[in-house]
Amino acid sequence: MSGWRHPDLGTEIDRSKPLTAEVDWTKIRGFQGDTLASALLASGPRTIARSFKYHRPRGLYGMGAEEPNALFDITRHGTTIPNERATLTPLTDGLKARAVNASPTAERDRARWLDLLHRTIPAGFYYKTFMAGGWHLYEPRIRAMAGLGRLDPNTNPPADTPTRSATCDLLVIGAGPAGLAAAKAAAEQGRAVWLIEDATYLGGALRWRGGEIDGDDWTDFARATDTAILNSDGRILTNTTAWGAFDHGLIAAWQRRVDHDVHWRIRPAETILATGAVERPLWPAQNDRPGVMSAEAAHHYLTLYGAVAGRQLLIATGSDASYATAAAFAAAGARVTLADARDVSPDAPDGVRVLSRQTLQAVHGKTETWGATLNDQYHSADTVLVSGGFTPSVQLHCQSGGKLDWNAEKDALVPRPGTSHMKVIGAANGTFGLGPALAEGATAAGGLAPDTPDGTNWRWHPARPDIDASGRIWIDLQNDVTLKDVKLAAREGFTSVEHLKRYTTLGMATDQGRTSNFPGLAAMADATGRSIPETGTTTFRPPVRPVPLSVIAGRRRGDLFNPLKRLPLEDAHRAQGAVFREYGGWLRPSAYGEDEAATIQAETKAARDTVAIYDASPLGKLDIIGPGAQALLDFAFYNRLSTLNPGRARYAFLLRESGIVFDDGVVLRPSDDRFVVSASSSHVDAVRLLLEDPRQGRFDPSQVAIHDVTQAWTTLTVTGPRARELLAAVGIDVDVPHMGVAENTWGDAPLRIARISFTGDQSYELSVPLPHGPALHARLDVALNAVDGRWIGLEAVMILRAEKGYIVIGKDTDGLTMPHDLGWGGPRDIRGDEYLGKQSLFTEAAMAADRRQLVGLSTTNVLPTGAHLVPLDGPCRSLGFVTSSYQSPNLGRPIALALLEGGTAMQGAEIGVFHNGDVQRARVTQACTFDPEGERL
Amino acid sequence: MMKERDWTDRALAEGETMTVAGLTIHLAPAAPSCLISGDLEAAIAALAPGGRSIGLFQDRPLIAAIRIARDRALLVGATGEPGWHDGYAISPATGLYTCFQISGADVMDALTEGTGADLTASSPAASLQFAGITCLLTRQGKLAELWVEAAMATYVTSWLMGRVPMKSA
Amino acid sequence: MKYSAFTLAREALRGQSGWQPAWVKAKPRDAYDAVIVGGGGHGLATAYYLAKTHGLTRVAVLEKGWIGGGNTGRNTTVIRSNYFYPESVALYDLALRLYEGLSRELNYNIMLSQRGMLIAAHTPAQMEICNRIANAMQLNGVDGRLMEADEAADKVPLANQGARVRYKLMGGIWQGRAGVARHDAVAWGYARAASALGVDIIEGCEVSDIRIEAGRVSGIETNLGPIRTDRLGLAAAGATPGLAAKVGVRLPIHTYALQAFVSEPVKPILDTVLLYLGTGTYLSQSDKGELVIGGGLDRVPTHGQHGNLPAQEQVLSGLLEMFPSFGQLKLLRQWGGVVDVVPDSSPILGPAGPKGLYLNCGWGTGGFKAIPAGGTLLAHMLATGAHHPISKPFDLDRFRTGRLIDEAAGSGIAH
Amino acid sequence: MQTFPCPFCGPRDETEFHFAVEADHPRPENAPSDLEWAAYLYAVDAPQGPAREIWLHIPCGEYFVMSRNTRTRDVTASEALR
Repeated sequence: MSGWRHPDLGTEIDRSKPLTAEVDWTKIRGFQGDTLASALLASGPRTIARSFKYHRPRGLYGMGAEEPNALFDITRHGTTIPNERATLTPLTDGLKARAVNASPTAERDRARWLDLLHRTIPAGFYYKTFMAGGWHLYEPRIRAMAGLGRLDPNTNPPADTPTRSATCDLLVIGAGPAGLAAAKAAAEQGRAVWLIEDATYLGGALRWRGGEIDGDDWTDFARATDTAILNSDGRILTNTTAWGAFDHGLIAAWQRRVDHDVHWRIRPAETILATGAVERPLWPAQNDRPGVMSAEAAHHYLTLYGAVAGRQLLIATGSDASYATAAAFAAAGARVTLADARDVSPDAPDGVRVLSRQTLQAVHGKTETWGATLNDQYHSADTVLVSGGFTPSVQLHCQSGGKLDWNAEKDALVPRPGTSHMKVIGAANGTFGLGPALAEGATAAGGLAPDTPDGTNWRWHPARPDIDASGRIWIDLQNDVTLKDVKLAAREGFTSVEHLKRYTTLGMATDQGRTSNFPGLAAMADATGRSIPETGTTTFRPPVRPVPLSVIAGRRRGDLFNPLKRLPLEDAHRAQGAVFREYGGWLRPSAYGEDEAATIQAETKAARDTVAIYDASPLGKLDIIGPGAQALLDFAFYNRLSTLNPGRARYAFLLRESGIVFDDGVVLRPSDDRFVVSASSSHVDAVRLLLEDPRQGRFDPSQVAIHDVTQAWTTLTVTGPRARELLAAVGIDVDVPHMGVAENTWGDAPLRIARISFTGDQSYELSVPLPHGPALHARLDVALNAVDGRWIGLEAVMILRAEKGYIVIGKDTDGLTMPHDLGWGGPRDIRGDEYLGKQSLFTEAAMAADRRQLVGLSTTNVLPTGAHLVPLDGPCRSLGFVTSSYQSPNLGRPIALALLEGGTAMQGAEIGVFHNGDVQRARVTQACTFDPEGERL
Repeated sequence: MMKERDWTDRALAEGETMTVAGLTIHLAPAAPSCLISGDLEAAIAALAPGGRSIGLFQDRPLIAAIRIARDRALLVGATGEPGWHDGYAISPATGLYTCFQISGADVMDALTEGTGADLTASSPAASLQFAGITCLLTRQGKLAELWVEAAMATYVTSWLMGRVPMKSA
Repeated sequence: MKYSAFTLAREALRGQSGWQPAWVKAKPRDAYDAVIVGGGGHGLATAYYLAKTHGLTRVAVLEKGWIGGGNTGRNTTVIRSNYFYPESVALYDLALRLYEGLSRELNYNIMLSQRGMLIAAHTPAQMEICNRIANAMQLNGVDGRLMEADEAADKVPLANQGARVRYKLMGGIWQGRAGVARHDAVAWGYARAASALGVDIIEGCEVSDIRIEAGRVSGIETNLGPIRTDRLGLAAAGATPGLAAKVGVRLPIHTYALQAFVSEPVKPILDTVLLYLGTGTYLSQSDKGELVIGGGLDRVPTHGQHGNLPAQEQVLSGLLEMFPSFGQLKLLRQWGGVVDVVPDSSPILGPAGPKGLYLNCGWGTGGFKAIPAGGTLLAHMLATGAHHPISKPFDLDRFRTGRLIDEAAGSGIAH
Repeated sequence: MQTFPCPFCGPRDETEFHFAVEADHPRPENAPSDLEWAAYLYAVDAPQGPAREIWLHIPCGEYFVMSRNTRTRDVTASEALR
């Protein structure tokens, strides 16, 4: 016996649109508007899942995020999503659902024998065993049995969830009676109200309990609220879950839409929380049998979907509120017995047999329910609806730092006012019943309480798990945590609620403890002779309900992830056959040919034989302008720059205050009042902000300006013995000295020429404003062929500079390198004035003899970069490492740079080079191995 | 060395227009412009008499100084001699910024995806973080202007083209 | 009572009623030979080694909340010793070696799973940096090696190999002995063993002041009354700077929030620990089937144990860039711990301020993997009053001499 | 997502800001001792509660002093450097 579809009930389904779906290969039928859960209840088998640990048969229990059993891997149009709750999955035609953690199917699960071992596998048993021989012997089998659903390796959900920011005057979370009343009252005062509702429709429990408000049906009240909000520039988001409350009042909300989801970042001036409450179960023995359901959920399935939970129902409750549920089921044609725990109970609705002073002791059944024992008397029933009170949903209040107090009268932990920036109203505040909820909602927004005749007394007869009861009693259905486990935790000293949670995993399943936290807390309190407030409550962590990772990750994927800066001349380089790679945040040509290794060698040779051009546009260009420029640069840089004459350039270091080399580069001084700092392409922003610090802190910012104009110029560097010849061919007459800079024009374009060599040959950096880049490129390209020159990529440039022993920051230096380790001790010795990092150059470590210094290495074969230098004899320890290593076509042999302990004093010595276990020999040389005297510059 | 991958995304060309999901995006041609720092009033008076400085998402006249910071702006529609002038500094910057002009029904919706800044609070500086990178944001009537440094034009083009519309309200 | 399959089976017949409390919930005495502030993994391990190795049992561990509730209960449970400098390797490999025997030593299954860890590189330049670290590890006697692309792809078959992948998997550093362990079990295991040896474990006890007499620690003030001791160990992570300031010691410690994430549990899909240099996101899959995910800090100075949305978007978008199919999974839990970050991302171990006061702090984002070593070294200092050879380089004085042990700087990888 | 106030640009998302250093620790200039220099470089108060910190508003590049509470995360004031 299981649920059935009522012939005509169901306010939210469309009987004209039948749907069929497949659950574990059995066909189930439903209608447009059904959820997978309502369709399963109406036409599916009773057992639809197996529990996580003991693999016991399980049926549908709840109606929302609190559902602990009905979890499926859902496949729709070829896309699979694991661990979906049936209660939150709209039914669609052709949907396929597979029960998680059960095979082949939930009903015929092969692992059901595990329940026989339940006595030997209590909570935390794995801490006490699986040690012999080592955990690795047991782990694979345990991992295979653990986990719920199965990820589909072929489903890659697109990164198509946009994130949107929004602000509003009042945000109301939850559109039940209290939320509607608050939103309506505020909107009618002209406030911009955003109303967020988790379900598809407004109304909360009104949708199945109904009710009359201000003389009309509640649906009119809901429509009036909708109109008032839209008229005062507000917005209503249904199918939207406010999942996180963050600092400064920001609320993160996940909106589910037909086309795609949206992730909202909302900043309300004021927030009202009206998220309702979750019905508590009762705790008879065998309370996990399929067919035991939440009374409120069964009522919801009956009214909204016409899905009737069973034929012969037993409702166990302690409040008047369940009488409406009993009446509804009787009216639908089911045989209903209501067992009320209280002495005095209201008169029975027609068709309902009411028993008083009843205690639900046990449920009987296997893969479905047969009956239950009340006051030691057996009653047959195919469905047992349980109602043990309500737990307010206070997650967002707690996430934003709110505290909770135990309220005995409301039999619940309720928010302590003033401890979070939110006002909490309605059932979330323990205010149950239509009248009180409407009143609290309206007054929270400064409105008048709507009237309603509904005077139901929602006071509950307090229900608790009985720690002395016999039989197996479940506290956390999804993680299979029983009352015995809670008592075991208490016995072993895990009496803090946080320890209880972690030791037993109570409340840590994907239903996030919605129906298990309260009974767990109550049972621990009883087991340790404390009250509930003394036992405390665990914190609530985001998300309020599981949220897809793709919703939070948003659109930041592939090309939109850590985007690369692109060269304006990228297409022109591509036309020359350039292969591109990522260098310091830019996409730049590595070589102009598919066979990179061979091309790089050819390019490096051509740059020394004839002439080569490379795109140096990413090189930082920071204009430092004004009378205060000299003082700022003298303080910021390690090398003094005030002595640099106009028209000249100087190589200089920037240190951190810790004395570590932060960046190096050439500083140009085109004119008296202007310097240009060419920061390394990967460091431009960092260097600008390093200079802005003293500019704004130490000096007068009105006397010196810093302008980052890196991306305003295209810079093409022409290098090689025939460089002058090439420039002449394009009409650039050049009489700039080495380390000189000149500004004139090329046609109508301003042109800056800096004769600076990073390659060791005569080099001219030609910079024109961006719009003139393509013309310069085209002219140079034509001239290049005439002199048998080549375009070269960054890899060739790296070899050329390594032949000269020129360093690349971050590659040939590490986070401990100081200027005097690189042979640049001059300013350290002579400068008496203040500069960044000065004092740090004289600490004990800075003066040590064993500092790692830059050296060259000569070897027979190319050393692996990252190999370590080790003593040839004595204990094997690292003396440093190879930082750059290439085959040099110009020298016809390998070259390498390295940082070596006390390297300067070891010129000519032999040293070991350790890589992946074996050691070869190398000789320590000067860093520069090509044209040491610099005659070619 | 392995072939990395093919980079087939590209920036809108100058003057090009594309439409995507309720938006029309036009890349404005580069107007003569320069960075100015220091005494901004004096600089504007000298280089663009009658011009004024504007802040975040404010209406931009043809010649205007788009405020970047307390003492720095991008002067659009005029330029001058690089270097120090009496109380202010100039750096030519024509082509430094690429201007995406965005119009259509979903303009505000697109902007709320790029930034959480309150565009109605008339912040005095037009500089902000948009789509994760530092940009300038002004407008001309209903048309939003997103000023992006040249090297990031490809990224912003991809970001706008990948926009996911809100079909129903 | 000994934990074993046998005692578990015997108790099965008696409804598991025979088990004793895992640790005794002690009330503070008025004096101890040594007091440790902080009931996390480091504090509890210190108490255990004081009793076990040095025979000192008049010892108290004071925890203001519940043991294991601070960073020990909030980390991503990764254990590794793939470090660059010899001093760091000596420290972290001591911890790893102790971890390897810990379940047997404590008779408590900490579920040490040495499934290996891959630090993945995406460019030739990053592969060179990885080679530099792998060689350093080998020279320091640790099982690190450079792994090439195809072997790396076998370790993480679901990693992104798409046409428009942002970070190509080119290989990286592989340490086979690295892995994960059950963090709560480490705290409870040490607590049980220390308690059995007579150490007092006192929860709900917050230290408000440190008393000094004649330049030496003489006791502390707590909400449960004063306690006399002349040997005091501070192992309270984010709270240590505040306590040290009471005796005039200003530590180089910033406190930031570090967030962690857990997905809903699924069947096994990831068998190793993985960190992508490009995204900065790292993850492993717990034995229960949840992905445990971490990434960069919220760089906003704080003492609140929670983080904010930007860091979450950063870490999770990084995760889906690494594994697009994980977009099917849902976030189940997200939380933050307050980590005590030192400029050279190495801990601070050693005496400071008045005599008798010893620090074990500054572990930043890497404290869990070092628990057994932190405990051994602080116990050694409290018992002998002197540094252990392994703790000496991590003394606070290194900031005066400039001899920093900067793993991020040395290795080129942010740690 | 927090909102921080730049003294010039006004309130903006926290992603537009970068924490630089704790305020009120000036650079020692006249030949400080090793300890004084190390304290300037590295020592931190890390107060649990009200704090004065130097922050940077990245888009406009201005350094400023922000007064905030490191526990409650409330921001109480932001003032320009000069």
